[in-house]
Amino acid sequence: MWLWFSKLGSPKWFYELSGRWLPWLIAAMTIFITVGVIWGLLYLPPDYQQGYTSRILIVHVAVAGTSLAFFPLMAVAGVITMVWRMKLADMVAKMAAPIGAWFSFLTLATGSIWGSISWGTWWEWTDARLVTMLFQLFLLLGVISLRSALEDQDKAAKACALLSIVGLINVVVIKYSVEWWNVLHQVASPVSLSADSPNGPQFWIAIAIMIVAMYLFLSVSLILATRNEILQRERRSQWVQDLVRQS
Amino acid sequence: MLEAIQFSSFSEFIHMGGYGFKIWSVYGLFAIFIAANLLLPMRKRKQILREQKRRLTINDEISRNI
Amino acid sequence: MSSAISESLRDEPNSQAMLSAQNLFCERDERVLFSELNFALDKGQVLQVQGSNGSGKTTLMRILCGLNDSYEGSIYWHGEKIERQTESFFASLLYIGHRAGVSKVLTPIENLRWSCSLKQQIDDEQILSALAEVGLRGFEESPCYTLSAGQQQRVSLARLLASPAQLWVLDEPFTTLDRTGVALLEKMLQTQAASGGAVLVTTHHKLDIPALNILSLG
Amino acid sequence: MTIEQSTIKQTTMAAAFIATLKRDLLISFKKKNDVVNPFMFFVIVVSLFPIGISPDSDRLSEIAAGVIWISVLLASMLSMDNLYRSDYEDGSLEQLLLSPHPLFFMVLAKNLSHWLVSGLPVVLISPLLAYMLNLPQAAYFTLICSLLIGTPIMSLVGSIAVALTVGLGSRGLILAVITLPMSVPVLIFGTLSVQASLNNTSPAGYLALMLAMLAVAVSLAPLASATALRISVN
Repeated sequence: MWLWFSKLGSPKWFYELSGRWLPWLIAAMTIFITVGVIWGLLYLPPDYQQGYTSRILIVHVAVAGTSLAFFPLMAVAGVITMVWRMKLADMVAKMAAPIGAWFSFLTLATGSIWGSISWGTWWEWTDARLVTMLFQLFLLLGVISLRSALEDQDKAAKACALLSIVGLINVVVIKYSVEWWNVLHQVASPVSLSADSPNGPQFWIAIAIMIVAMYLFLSVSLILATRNEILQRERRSQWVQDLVRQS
Repeated sequence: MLEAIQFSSFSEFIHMGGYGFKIWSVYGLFAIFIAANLLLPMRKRKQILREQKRRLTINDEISRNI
Repeated sequence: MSSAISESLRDEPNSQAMLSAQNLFCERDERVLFSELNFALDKGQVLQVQGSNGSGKTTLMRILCGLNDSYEGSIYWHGEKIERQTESFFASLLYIGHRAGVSKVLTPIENLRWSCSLKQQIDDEQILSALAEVGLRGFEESPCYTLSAGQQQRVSLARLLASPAQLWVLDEPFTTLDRTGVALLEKMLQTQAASGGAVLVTTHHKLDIPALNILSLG
Repeated sequence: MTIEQSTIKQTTMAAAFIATLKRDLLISFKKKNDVVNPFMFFVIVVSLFPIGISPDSDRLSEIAAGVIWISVLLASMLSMDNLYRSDYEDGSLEQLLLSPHPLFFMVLAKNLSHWLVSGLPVVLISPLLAYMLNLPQAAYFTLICSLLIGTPIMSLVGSIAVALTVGLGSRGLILAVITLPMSVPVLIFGTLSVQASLNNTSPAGYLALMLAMLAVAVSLAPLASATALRISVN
């Protein structure tokens, strides 16, 4: 009963529901991104310590914060795939991995541009967050390459589900060990990306807006990609064929 | 609203206290990132629909001929 | 789609039957291999699964012995679902697949010592007599890479003799065997059925066994 | 003769564990290449570092611990590939999966045997290589301890990735891409502990942390490997 429900019911249900939500999500995302970017570029006062670099920080912190959501997301989807064999969960997990890699990459890129101004170097091993992000990117690439290596879809779904769960545990362990590693390598620690430096409320509001914007963007891009995947995997079902005929 | 803008001239806005290039490239990357993750799936969707439609019409024709 | 041996199974699992399947459905790469497949296998029976290439014989065998779980429907072992009693099910099951399960670097006796002791206690006497019975006397101590494919298959057949099990699941066991090997295996199947065991076997070979049932796929 | 459950003497879990361990050790003993090659690889990689970086003994002593740890990592990954592959190819893996005993312990037996033939020899030779890299005497004991704890963790964690990729025809570098990022924590604490004893502080804390990691790995990794094997054989 459950199997039948999850197998046949869910993708269609998700497709229709997401179709109804998508315009609203896109509208909200556009508003938040526009407000965030305009605020950041025009209204954010220069920080007395960091000058204009806080404009980079609002993008960087928002993207970084959102990219931390990917492994938990994929691990939860993985548990659902393995326990309830829900195909939809696997589709979401499959599409999330490349988006997550994009997010991690952008975090690294913006982080190192920020670092080039604040630290005077493009890469700093003593920043635990960037190092963790680098390894998160590697782990995500591992999941993606495992997915593309396995031809059998069912097998790929389960294998990637398991690897995502293991990966989540790993990211957490890596995060703490890298932090520890940094504390102990008493290199003159540069200004960290955290809230150590005094920033005005303007800065925090900008960051909050950008974080909401990024989560909205994450959902929109993930939904768009998942809908494509549904169309492909369910192409033999009647409802997709009807939909294709109407288009 | 306008008073709150942190820049007095357009060139100062571009310049951003000497870090203009780096700050703008961050926003540029950000824009590319967002555009790519929205436009690529949309294009792919069109491609999928077109391909499946073609396959369906071929199938329909085959079944009509039979 | 597929012939059902016992139609009465549809509603209730047959608690008498050793192994029974209800409403099995399996789809692979978006192709339905079988659906609404029902059958029962009882003590003393040999069930031959037939079907053309690609009809899902191997998949069915792997599903039935718990190696593959991408199916829907229920499989019962003595009237109870196999997922609930994997341990006792695995303990009374012997499976021989396309790949013999024989390590090439080990000798037949070393191979059997391991694979039998996964299930039951066994001593070398039993292994040696089983190897002799399948015609491998004199090869006990030679590494398996020196043996032919048919001889390696015989090593895995020796497992059937060395450690008795209620259910044998054999996937194409005849392919590499020569004529005497085929006769030997047929005799083994009969003995297994006569002694109250059951056999599931896929083969294109025409079996000459009294207690034979046939299940056709595809 | 009738076949009834009661007439069959089932093996105990311990007996099946020992049988699997013995079998794997026997196979390693017969296929010496699989054991010797990773070991040789380790020794060669370590000896390439002084040539690539500098023969200066002060600089070498600084990087010695890291070099040994990374080489151990690479060697263990290389030897890993054989862990389930031949069993998968000859069908023995199916037999293992159909054992009535928990797959957890069967996997643990295979991991233990793998560590005994590939991890332990590397640990034992490491003092010699540490001497060649001019590692200060004070750190020898810590290095060996950290390797003794760290190599089984790598075997256990790597086993998951091997199990996931065992059915792939062309694995290529995918195993490395999956495994290497996972070994970061072990690498960090392994080198930190050696560093600590070089600085005349106690490495006990790091070693204890690594022991904790080993305990977690022993209790969780075989579970993941077992699940991965069932997926791969499916």
